Amino acid sequence: MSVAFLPGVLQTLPQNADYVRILPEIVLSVFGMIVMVLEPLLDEKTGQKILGLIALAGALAGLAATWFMAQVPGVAFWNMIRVDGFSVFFHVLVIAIAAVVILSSYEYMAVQRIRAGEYYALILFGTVGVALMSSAVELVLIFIALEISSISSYVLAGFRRHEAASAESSLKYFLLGSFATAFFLYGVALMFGATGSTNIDLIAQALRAGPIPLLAFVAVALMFVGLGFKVAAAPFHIWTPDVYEGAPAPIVGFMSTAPKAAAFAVLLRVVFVINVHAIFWVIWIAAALSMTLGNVSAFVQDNVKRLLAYSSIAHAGYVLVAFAAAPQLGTSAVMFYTAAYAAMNLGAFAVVTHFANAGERYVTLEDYEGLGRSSPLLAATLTIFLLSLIGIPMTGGFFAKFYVFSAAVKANLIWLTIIGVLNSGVGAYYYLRIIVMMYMRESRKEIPVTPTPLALRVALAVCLVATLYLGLFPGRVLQYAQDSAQQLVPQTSPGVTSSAKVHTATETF
Amino acid sequence: MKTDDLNSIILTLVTFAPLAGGLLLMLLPRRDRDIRIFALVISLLTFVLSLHLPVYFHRSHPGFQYEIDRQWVSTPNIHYHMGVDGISLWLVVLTTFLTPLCVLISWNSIHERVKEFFILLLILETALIGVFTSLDLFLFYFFWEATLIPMALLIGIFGHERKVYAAVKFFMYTMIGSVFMLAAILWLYAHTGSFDFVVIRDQIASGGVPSFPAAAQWLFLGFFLAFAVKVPLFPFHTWLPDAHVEAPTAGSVLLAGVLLKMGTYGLLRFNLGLFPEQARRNASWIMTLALIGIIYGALVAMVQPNMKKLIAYSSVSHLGFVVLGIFSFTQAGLNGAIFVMLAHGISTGGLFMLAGILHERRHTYEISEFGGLASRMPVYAASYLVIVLASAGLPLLNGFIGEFLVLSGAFQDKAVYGILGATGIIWSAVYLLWMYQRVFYGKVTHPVNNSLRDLSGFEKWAVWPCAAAALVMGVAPIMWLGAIDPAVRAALAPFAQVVGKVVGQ
Amino acid sequence: MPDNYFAGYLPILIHIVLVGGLATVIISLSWLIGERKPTRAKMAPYESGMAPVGDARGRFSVQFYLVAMLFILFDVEAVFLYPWAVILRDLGHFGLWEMLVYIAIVLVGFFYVWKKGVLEWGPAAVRSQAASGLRINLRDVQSGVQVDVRFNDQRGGS
Amino acid sequence: MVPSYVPLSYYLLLSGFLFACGVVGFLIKRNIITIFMSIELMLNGVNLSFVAFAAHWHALAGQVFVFFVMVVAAAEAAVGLAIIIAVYRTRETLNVDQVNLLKL
Repeated sequence: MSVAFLPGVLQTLPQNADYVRILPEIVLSVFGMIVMVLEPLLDEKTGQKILGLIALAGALAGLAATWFMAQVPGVAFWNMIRVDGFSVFFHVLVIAIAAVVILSSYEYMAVQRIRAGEYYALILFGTVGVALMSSAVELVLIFIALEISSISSYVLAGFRRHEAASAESSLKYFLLGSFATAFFLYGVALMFGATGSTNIDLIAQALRAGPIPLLAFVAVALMFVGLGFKVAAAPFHIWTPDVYEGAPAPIVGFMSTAPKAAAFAVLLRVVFVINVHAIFWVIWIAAALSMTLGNVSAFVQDNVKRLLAYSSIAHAGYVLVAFAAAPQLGTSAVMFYTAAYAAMNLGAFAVVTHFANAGERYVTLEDYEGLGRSSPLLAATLTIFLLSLIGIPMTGGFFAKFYVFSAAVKANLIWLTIIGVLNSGVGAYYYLRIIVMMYMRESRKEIPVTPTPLALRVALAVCLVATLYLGLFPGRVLQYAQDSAQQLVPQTSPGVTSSAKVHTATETF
Repeated sequence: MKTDDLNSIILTLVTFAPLAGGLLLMLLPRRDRDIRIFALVISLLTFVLSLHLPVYFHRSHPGFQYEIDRQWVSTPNIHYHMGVDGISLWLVVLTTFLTPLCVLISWNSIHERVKEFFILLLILETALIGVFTSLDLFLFYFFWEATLIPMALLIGIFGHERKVYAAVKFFMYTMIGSVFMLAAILWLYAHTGSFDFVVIRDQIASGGVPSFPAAAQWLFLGFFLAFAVKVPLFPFHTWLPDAHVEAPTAGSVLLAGVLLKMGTYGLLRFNLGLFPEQARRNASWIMTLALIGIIYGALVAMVQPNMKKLIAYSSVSHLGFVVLGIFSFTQAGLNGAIFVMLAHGISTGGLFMLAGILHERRHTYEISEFGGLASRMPVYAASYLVIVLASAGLPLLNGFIGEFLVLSGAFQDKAVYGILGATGIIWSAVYLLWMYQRVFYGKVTHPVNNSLRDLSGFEKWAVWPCAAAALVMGVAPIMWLGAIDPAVRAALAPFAQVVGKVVGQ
Repeated sequence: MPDNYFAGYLPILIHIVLVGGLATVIISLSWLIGERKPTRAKMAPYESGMAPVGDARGRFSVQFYLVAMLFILFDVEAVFLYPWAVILRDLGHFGLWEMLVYIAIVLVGFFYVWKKGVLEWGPAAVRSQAASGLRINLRDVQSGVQVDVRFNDQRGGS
Repeated sequence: MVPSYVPLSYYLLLSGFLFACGVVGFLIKRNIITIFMSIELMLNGVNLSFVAFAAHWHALAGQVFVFFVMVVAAAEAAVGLAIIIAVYRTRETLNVDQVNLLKL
C-alpha cells in the first residue's frame, strides 16, 4: 500500500483480474446491502423468510465467485490482496460456514421471535471481513478486514437484545475485542516503524536483509496478543465462555469457527514472516496453556454453550501446537484442523440451537437427559460431532488432531505433543458427559420436542458429511492444504526452517 | 484360482461384514424379533467366513497371510494393510466365535432399545477384528480407539446400577492410556516415514531409524502403558471390576473374552515385535507386575461376595499369566500365553454368560443369595462345572494347556517366576471351586431359588459351544498350537540375536 | 543539535511557568483576602435570578445520541474525499468510478437509516415507527432511551 | 542552533505512554464509557506512532493509515455506544462490576 500513493504507480491501475480476485467479497457485500435495503421495505413477518433466502443465495453466490477467484491466482490492488491456494481454501471454508449458519438460523429466528433481517446482512458482512482477512497480505488491510468481521460479530452477539445476558455478552465481546484489536494495530504500527512497510512480503524482504530489529519482535508479539484474543487462546481467553453463553446459539457457531479460522490464517501469514523461533516459546506456552485451561475448565461446566466455549479454547490450543511446529507441516495441519473443527463445531452448535428452544431455555446438561430417546436422530448426530471433537477415528476431528500432533512430533516438540495428547485424552471426559446425559439418563424435565425443519436438516447434513468425509478420506483436503502451504511458505521462509532438524521444506506428512 | 481371489479379500470381508450388518440393521424397522434374528444371522455368517482363515492357513508359514495392502491416505502415508499370522489368527476366530453367542445370550435379556444394542454389538465386533488384523499402525490405532465407543455405550446404556460411572471410568482409563501410544506411533512415523508394522520393524532391526536408541525406552513405555491398561496389568486394573460388574452380559463376555486380549496381543505384537531390546531390558519388572497381578487377582477374587466381581478378578489373575508368558521370551512361554488368551476367552466368556443367566433370574450376583442350585438346575450346574474346571486349569480342558506352557516357559527364564506363578493355579482352583460349592451345593437357603428355571433353548445354544470348545481345545491343543508355533518362533527370532539365548529348548 | 533540542522551546517553557504562576497567585489572593457572604440567591445556578427548572442532570432522548453517532459516521466517511480530491486529475476515470462506488455504498447506509425512520423527530416519528412495527414502550421514553437501535430489535410480535 | 525536528523516539515514547494509559484505564476503570474512552486513547496512541513513523520513513502511507484507523474507530464507537445503550436498557447501570450476569 505504501507504494500506492506515489504518483508513478498511478499508471498501474487495477486490472479486471484484480476485481475478480475480490469477487467473493464484492458478491457478499452486494447481497448484504440488498438484504439491508430490503429489510425496512419488506413486511416484518413475511420478509424474514425472503431475506434469509437472499442471504443464503448470497453465500452460495459467494462460493461460486470463489471458483472464479481461484482461476486467477496472483496479487491484486498494488500487492494488498493475494489469491493463492491458501486464500481460496479459507474463502471456501468461511463462506460455507456462513451458508450453514444462515441455514441453521431460520428456525432460531422464528423460535426466538427475532424479526430483523439485518441479522442476515450482518452475517454476510462478517463473512466479507473474514474472507478478506485470509487473502489480505497488507497489515492495514488485515486490520480493516478484522474490524469488519469483529464489528459485525459484536452486533450479532447482542441480537437477543432483551436478554440481559445477550447484551452483556455483546458488551464484553466488544470491549475485549476492541482492546485486542488495539494491540494488533499497535503491532502493525511498530512493524511499519521497524521495516518501513506494512506489506507482508516487503516486511519479509526487509527483515531478511539484516539482523531483525527488536522492534519487529515486539511488533509480532503484539500482533500475536491481538490475534490470540480473536482465536481465544489462553491467556487471552477469558471473554470466550461469557460471550458464548450470552450470544445467540447460531452466532456462537459462526464466531467460534469463521473468525477463528481467519485469525489463524492471518497468524500463519504473519508468524512465518519473521523467524518462528523469535516467538516460539510464546506460542508454545500459549498452546500448552490453552489446551490445559480449556479442558480443565470445561470439566465443571453445566451449560452446554459454556462447555463448548471452553472446548473451543482447548481446540485453539491444539491448533497452536501446529504453529509451534515447523511452518510447512504446521500450516497444512492448521488448515485441516480449522476445516474439521468448523464442520464439527458448527454441527454441534446447530443441534444446540435447535434444542435450546424459545429464549434459549434448554442449554444446561440436565436438559440433555434422555434426548437419545426423545429425538434419537438428532442425538445421534450430536454424538458424532462430539466424538469428532474428542478425536475418535472415522471423524474429521481425529485426523485433525493426528496431523497436528504428527507435525509436532516431526518438529521434535515431544513435550508439547505429550501435553497435547494427554489433554485430548482428558478432554474426552466432558464431551462424554453430554453423550452420557443423552443416552444413559432418563429425562427428568418436560422438554418439548420440536420437529426439525428442513433448513436445519440441510445444515446438519452438510456438517455431518463434512465431518465424516474428513474422517474417512482426509487425503484430498490435506493434499490441497499442503500444496497451498508450499505456495505460502517459500516466499517468506528465510531462516524459518533453520531451527528444525528433521524436516525439509519439501517434506510432507 | 478362486481361493486365491478370496484370500486377498477375506480379511476385509470378515472385518467389515458385521459393520455392514449393523448399518443394515439401522434401516430395519423396530421389530425386536427380526432384529435379533438378523443380528444372529450376520454374526454367524461372519463366523463362517472367518473359518476360511484357519482352513486355508499355511501352518508352517511364519509370516503374515491373507495380506491386503492398499493405500488409504497418501499424505500421511497410511495404508489399508491387513494380515494375520499364527498369533492373531485365532484371536480373530475367537471374536467371531463369541459374538453369535453374545447375540444368543442377549436374546431375552435385552428388552429395551434392542436395535441399538445389536447395532453396537456388531460395530464392536468389526472394531475388535480390525484390531487383530491391522498391520498398519495407524489402522491399528484407528480400530483400537473405535472399540471404545460401542463398548462404553454398551456398558453405559445397557448396564446395571452404576453403569454410567463404570462406562466413563472405562473410557477414560483406556483413552488416556492410548494417547501415549498415539504419541509413540507419531514418533515412529516421523522418523521412519511409514506406519507399516513390517516396514518399521525391519527398519528398527536394521538400525536405520535416526535417534532411535535415545527414544526407544520412551516409545516402549508409550506402547506399554496403553496395553497395560487394557490387559489390565496390576496396578492399572481398577477399571476392570467396575466395568465388568456393570456391563450387560454380552458386554462382559466380549470385554473379558476379546477386549482384554487386545492388550496382551499388543504387547506381543508391538512391544516385542518393535522393541525387542527394550522388552528384554524391562522384562524383570513387567514380570514382577504380572506375578503381583496373578496372586493379587486371585486373592481378591477369593474374598469377593459378588460372582461377577470374582470372575473379573480371576481375569486379572489369568491375564497375568499371559503377560508372564510373553515376557519369558521362550517358545513355550509365548505359545502358552497365546493359548491362555484363547482359553481364557472361551472359559471366562462362558462364566460370564452363566453368571448373566443367574442374574436374569434373580437380579443379583451375590454368591450368598444362592446355594443348592445343583438340584434345581441340573443342566445349568453341569455346564457351569465344565467351564469352572476349564477356567481352573483341569487337565484335558483348555485352561490347563496354556498355563502349563506359560509356567514351563517362566521356569526356563527364572525358576522363581515359575514357582510363584504356579501358586496362582492353586489359588484359582480354590476360589473357583469354592464359589461353585457355595452356589450349587448345600441346601437351598432362599426359597425363591427353588423355582428357578433351568437353561432355556437359547441359553443352551450359547453356553454349550463354549463348553465344547473348552473340551476340544483341552484334548487337541495341537490343532491350535500348530499354527501358533511358527509365528512365535519368528517373533522370538530377534531375541536369539539380541541376547544369544537359545529358544525353545 | 538534538541534544539542545529543548533550548529552542525554552521561552515557551518560561512563558508557561509565568502564566501558571500568575494565575495561581491571583486566584489564591482573591480566595485569601476576599470576603465571603453566601446567600441563597448567590448560590443559585443562575445568579441573574432565573429559577432553574427540573434537574440539571435530566436525560436527553436517545435520538440525540443516535443522530450524533450518525453524524460522526457520515462525517468521518467523508474524510476520504479530501485525499481523493487532491489527486483526482491523476486518477482519471478510474478515480471517478471508484469514488462513485464508495459514495453509493455510503448512500445505501443513508437510505437504510432513512427508511428505518431514525431521522424523523417528534410525534411523527413515534407514529411512523409504531406503524412500521417498531413499538416504543413508555418506560423507554421516560428513561430517555427512546428509539431502538433498530438492528437488534426482537420484540415485534411478542 | 535549534534543530528543526523532534526526534522519533520522543514521539514513540509519547505514543507508548498514551497506549499504556489506555491499557491501564481499560484495566482499572469501572465505568463502561470510560473504558471505552481508554480504548480510543489506545488507538490514538497508535495513530501517533503511525504518523511519526511516516515522517521517519518519508512514507505518506503512514498518514493515510491514520485515516483508516480513524474511520474504523468511528464505526467501532457507533456500534459500541449502541451496545452500551442496549446494556443500559436491560441493566440500568454502566458499572462493569454490576454487569455481571455472566460469571467471569
